[in-house]
Amino acid sequence: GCGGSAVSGGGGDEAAADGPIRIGVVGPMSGGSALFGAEFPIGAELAVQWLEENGGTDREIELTTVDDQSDPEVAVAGVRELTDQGVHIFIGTVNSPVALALGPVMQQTDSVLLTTAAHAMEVNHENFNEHVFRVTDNPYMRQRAQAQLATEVAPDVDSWSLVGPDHAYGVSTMRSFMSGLNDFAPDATINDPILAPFGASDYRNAMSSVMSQQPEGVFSALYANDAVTAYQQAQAMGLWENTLLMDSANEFFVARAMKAQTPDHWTAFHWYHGAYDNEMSTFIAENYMEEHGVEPTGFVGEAFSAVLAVAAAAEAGGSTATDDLIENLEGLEWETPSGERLMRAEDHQTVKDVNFVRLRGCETCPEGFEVVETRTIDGTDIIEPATPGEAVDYGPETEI
Amino acid sequence: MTVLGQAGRTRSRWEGVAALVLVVALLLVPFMVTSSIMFRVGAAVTAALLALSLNLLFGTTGLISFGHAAFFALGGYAIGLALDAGLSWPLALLLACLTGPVVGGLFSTVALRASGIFFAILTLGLGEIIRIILLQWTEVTGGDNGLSGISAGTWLGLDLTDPVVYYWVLVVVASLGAAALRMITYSRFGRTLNAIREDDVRAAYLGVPVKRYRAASFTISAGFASLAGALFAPLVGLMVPANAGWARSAEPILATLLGGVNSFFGPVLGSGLFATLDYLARDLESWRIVFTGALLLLVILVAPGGVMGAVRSLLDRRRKPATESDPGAAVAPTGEGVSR
Amino acid sequence: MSTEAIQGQSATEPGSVAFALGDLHAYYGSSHVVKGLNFEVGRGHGMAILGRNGAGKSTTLRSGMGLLAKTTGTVMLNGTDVQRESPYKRARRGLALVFEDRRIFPGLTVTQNLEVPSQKTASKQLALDDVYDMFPLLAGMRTRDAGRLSGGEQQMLAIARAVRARPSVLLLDEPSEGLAPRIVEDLVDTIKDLRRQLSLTIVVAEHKQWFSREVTETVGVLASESGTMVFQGRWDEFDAHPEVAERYLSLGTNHD
Amino acid sequence: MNRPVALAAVSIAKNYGVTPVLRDVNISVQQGQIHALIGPNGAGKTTLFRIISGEIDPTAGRVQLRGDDITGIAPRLLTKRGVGRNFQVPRVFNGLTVEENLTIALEAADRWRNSGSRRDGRWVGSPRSWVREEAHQRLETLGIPQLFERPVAELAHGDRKLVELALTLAQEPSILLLDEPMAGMSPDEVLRCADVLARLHAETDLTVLLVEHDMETVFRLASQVSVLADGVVIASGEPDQVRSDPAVREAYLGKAAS
Amino acid sequence: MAEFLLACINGLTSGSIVFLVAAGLTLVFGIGGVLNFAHGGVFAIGAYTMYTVSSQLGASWWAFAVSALVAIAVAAALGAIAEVLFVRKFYPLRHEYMLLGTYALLLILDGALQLIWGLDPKSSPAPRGLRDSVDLGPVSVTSLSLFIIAVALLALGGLYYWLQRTSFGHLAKAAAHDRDAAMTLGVNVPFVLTGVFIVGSMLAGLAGAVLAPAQALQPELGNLFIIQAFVAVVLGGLGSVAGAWIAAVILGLADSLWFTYLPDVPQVGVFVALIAILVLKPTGLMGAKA
Ligand SMILES: Nc1ncnc2c1ncn2[C@@H]1O[C@H](COP(=O)(O)OP(=O)(O)OP(=O)(O)O)[C@@H](O)[C@H]1O
Ligand SMILES: Nc1ncnc2c1ncn2[C@@H]1O[C@H](COP(=O)(O)OP(=O)(O)OP(=O)(O)O)[C@@H](O)[C@H]1O
Ligand SMILES: [Mg+2]
Ligand SMILES: [Mg+2]
Repeated sequence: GCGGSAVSGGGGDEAAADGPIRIGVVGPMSGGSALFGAEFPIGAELAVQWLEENGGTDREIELTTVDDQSDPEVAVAGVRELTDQGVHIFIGTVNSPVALALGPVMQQTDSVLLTTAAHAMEVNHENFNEHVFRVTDNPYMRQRAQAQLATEVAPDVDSWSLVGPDHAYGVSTMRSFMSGLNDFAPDATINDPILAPFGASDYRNAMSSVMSQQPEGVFSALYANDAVTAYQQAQAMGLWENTLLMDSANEFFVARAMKAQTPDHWTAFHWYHGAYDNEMSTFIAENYMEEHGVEPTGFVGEAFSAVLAVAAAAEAGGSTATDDLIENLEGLEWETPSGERLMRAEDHQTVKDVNFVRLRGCETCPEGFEVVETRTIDGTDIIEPATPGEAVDYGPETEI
Repeated sequence: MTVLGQAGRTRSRWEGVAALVLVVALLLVPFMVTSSIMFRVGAAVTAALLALSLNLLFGTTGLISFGHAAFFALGGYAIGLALDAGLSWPLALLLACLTGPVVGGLFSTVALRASGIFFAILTLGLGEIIRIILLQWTEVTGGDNGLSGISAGTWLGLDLTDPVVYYWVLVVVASLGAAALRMITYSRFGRTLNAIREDDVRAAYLGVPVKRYRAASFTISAGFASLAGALFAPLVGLMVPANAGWARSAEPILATLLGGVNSFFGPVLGSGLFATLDYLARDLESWRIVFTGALLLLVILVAPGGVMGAVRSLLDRRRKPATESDPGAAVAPTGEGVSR
Repeated sequence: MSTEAIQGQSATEPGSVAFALGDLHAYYGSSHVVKGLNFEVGRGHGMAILGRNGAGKSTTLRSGMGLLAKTTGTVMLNGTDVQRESPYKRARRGLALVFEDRRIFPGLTVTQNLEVPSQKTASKQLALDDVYDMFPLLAGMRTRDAGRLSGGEQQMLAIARAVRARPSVLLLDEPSEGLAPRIVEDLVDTIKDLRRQLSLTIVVAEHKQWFSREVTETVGVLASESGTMVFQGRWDEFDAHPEVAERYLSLGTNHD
Repeated sequence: MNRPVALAAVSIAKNYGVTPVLRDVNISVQQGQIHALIGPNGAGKTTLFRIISGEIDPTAGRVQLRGDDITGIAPRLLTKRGVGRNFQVPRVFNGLTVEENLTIALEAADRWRNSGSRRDGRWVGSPRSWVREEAHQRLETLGIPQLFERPVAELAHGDRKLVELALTLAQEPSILLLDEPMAGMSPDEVLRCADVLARLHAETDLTVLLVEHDMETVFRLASQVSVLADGVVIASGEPDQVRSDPAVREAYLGKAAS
Repeated sequence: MAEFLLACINGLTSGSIVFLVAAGLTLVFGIGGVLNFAHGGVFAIGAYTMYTVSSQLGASWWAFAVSALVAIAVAAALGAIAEVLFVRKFYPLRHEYMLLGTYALLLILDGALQLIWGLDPKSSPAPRGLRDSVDLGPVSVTSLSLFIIAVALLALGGLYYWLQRTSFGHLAKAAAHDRDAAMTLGVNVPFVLTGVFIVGSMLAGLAGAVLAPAQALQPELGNLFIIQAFVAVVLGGLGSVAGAWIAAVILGLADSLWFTYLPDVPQVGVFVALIAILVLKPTGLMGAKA
């Protein structure tokens, strides 16, 4: 063939040193998960704008969006479409299977993926792949941080219930929290974790089980719609009246749905603008709020940070050829809205802060809920050791 | 009341020619398009094979399965695990193709207690059980993260990790599978299945062992579904539990209906159309489903017997004299007198 | 028409035509089955349609009822052309059809089947009890699921259901099929009674000629070859033309 | 002439719920006999017929085929033992053409017809040419060769009944169970059918159990007639004998008998 | 004991919700013969309408009632439009084409829902009286659960009465079973079938309205319930309203009890129950032979 050929070249071509840096933004742009995915292009564009305004890079950055429809097959097709067009740098992915499916594609097409939200611990462990980086926190560091937070904000809570979706992500998240409790609150009682169905319509049984354990604190790894349904159904049972709720990852999504009904809870953010007083943070928050009328979620910050990482690495190596890029991303320290981050060279996992925000319903607030308090925990001390290719070790007494 | 698509399926010569042309065109794909399109075509070929396998049940035997994706997924997971265990590609493929018949055979003993919509619901239940097991048996299947890194490796000097090589192999194997299915459909066995579809009681009173034939058709169909899955897995490199879900099971049914139930290649055409629709609508975000829905509606209203049905009636119309098909046309008196 | 169909003298006085087909053509998809049919039946009269298997008798009756997707020509019902009307409207104007394959509603009881006929018909319905009087066998099984009736019982139900709405024109497609000889005789009486009491007009397609002779005055012969009526006239006229039966009904060809 | 009993219903009773439909019915059909079963509507003829053909189970009693108990036998086994049947409402393979219908029947029969010796059915590809020829010839016998390529769904009622008969006969059964085979056929077709049956009977010693309301046919074909009324056999014997039985006239025949 | 009771009540609650969705389906599919995928879409739009109206009106009982009526009206309108413009055209087609046709409608409804309400989860306020728990002996049950169970029973009773005791029910069965035969008896079949479809859609709207306060509203809401509802309709025996209720409750209980007593086994309770029912009764719980 002469036009396009099915055999695609790698990222080491002429355009690597000058011309625009082309980045594919991959994520669910339709369907339920678009809630998260649609934040990526916004964050990425803000990053481009930021770089332009602050002279961050002398090369132009071109963004293209790929809707992965939360389906690995679609993601592979979409990403290949861009690699065919010479794009070899990708950021994004919400769903872990998509990130895991893209790993081999990155190798095959000699490209790089910076995942901004995929949670699977496998990304920097069992499935470690030279071409994939995680620019955000992973459940291990995040939930251990949350355990630490719990001992700080509620030292007298000493019996915990854990509830999460019955699959790999839920389990790894709960085990991480247990591991954290073991370290930071060794005397606390941890009840049998409750594995709730995933994507179900009914959480009454799971929440009834939680109630029957009569915990003082509840850690929940449920997310998005499932979390809203479960919290709502638990509320009618009166579960939240005197228990502390630690929500693993829902940022604003639960509160925006439940409004005044929102239970008082702590939730983890990839990045929360209110936790930082730096220019980038303010830049994102102001622009975002102007455009969308609400506060940005952490997903915006992660896409922003990912673009900055690419820019920084390209700057450092003077090239975006894949080999150079990988080399320069490894060990990269770069400035982000949540302060400086470090990309661990060994397993491509970022070391960064974890943000926690306490939210609760509020009848009189314009959005129906309010931010009560913000905490930030440094990830450096709680992150797992880099063991690329091997499973993460949660430590003793974390079996589920 | 019009009953569409009721005519028996007869083998027509152009089918064979069209199939040959299609296979050659598919083999030439890598020279003509980009790798992403090639990937999409490869995936569509596996979808078409899945739809063809389902149509042995649906179109030929008259049973709708709402759990067929389970066999597809089993084939995919099985080849993934087998390759991971170090088996060579052909062996792994063979093993994967056996999962369908083995599990399908077991399924059929349960599911064939019922028929019609009840059978369909039973297969739905069985399929969902498989999906849930794939989801929760994390140690083996990778749970919700899926079974990742599936790669066909090299075999006899053939580098199956090369997307183009793998694509060719996929097209060849899928075509052989389709040819085998076609042979089955037009065999004496297939004719007997047709009879069962039309009236199982009548067939039984002609001496046909109806249950055995249904079970055989289910088992064979499951086998080809797992073949489709086994070809699909190394293409994408990953299998997820959703591959076994009811939504996936609906796809081959919808594709078959779109293409035309009563034609052997209807499912192929339908799968191709669905793939094309997906491709065209890929950037429409929330509008995507509206677009797809509207186009499907259009097809149903314009071509109520599926696209193949429409093509056929167009051909028929061309063959018949206009006066015959047009009620408005003047009718030549054909009456004969009593006395001659 | 170039046919030289034998035309008997019309048995109806003009002006009192209850049911008439004019140049009726009926099609199944692209196959043209009835090709230019003309006949009329006077109010209170009866007409029999004869013809071999597949001659188009059922097709004629079904298209008279408006059940074929493709029909052209005119269908006159008590002076109105109803060709463009949907079957339920024709029914409400007083047309009724008994299908040859019965088409009772399984899943409904006998009484529920009898309650399906629309209340909105032109004339007042017969009381249920009157219907059961006509078909005493059915009276004993009012609450039985109609799908569980025997073949003959279903046939009776189909007829009962059609007369319930007190139609002015009743189309009967093989009404005696599956009925025991004695019941057939009863049916003859019932139909005669109905005709007398309600001045009912009937068109009947029936293979048992003696039955047709009992309940009708005129006869039409359909030929599948031409798709038209090749004979129309009174029974005595029919009998006067034995060649019609010979050629179009081939009675007796294989006989002894 | 006293020939062995081919088919016997012994003390059959059947209740639907609490309603008895058949009460202690005994019928035996001798080898080579055409045995007619007549009776008023709702007498239980079809019910008995379905019990004999294994479609439903009796509440009590047995069905015997040449002395073997076949009560509740699976349809296909019944067929293999040489019993063919039709249905009161004809059952044919609606979506297929007449030719395809017959092909299926002939190919199915190919496996045990002619005393078990397999004829050359072809497993792969289109049917062998003898199938087509035989199908055609069988339709010719029934007088409907012109319907060969028609989809059966489009056939007129009477023609469908003929096609069903052809399907049943394709099995070359030695015992034939027929439930109102002539209903809905034109007089011409009735005659032709009766001729076909009579010829088969003469040529192959066919045994027939016939349920039929067409008395002309019954009295012309049958050598034995049983009358069922209200679930019991009220008369059984030679046609003339039955015809003149006052009870039968009262329950069933009416004026037609005279 | 308390654990068992609670599991039963939770099962009954979720079964009741499934039944509410299934009620409209039994009518449209079990009786009308239309395998209506779009039902899920109508149901979801009903729930979102409930959300929109009730968040405007507040959390009083009358606001709840008014919003529910609006939801039902919107659903009825959608049903009418869908039937008259499209579904009607599917009747003459092969039965299976209903699947494709109503699936296409579902896609359009789902798409419309996403474009109108967006993708973020919503939660609809419950009226004050439905926000707390009631003590029932050893267990405390949310009043919302009791409310849902009660509405499901009311719907069951109403629908049962309508189908069994009014002639419309019989007409609907007749019209769906044999259009032509019904027409020759003077039944305005198109009207009856449109009526059935509209009532089915209204039931979907009711289900959406009742469910809204109990559940996060999300774009996939319809899909979440439609399959369970569909299964309940079939298991109940096509066309049997009581059967659908029993089936829905059995499935709910199976899920709930399995979760409570077999937490470490994959959660396949619903499907095991489904298979068990069909293996024992291959034509459904209350169904006549199909
Ligand atoms: N649904 C159909 N589609 C196509 N052709 C049909 C259909 N129904 C009937 N025909 C054809 O139309 C012709 C007339 O059929 P019709 O049923 O009217 O005959 P008939 O005179 O009533 O015969 P019978 O005495 O057997 O009932 C036949 O050739 C038949 O094959
Ligand atoms: N499943 C059933 N439930 C209840 N009653 C039934 C059932 N099946 C048949 N019956 C009744 O049993 C009686 C006998 O029915 P059967 O069909 O055997 O009669 P038949 O003698 O064949 O009559 P016909 O000559 O009218 O066909 C009828 O009254 C019928 O209503
Ligand atoms: Mg007819
Ligand atoms: Mg009978």
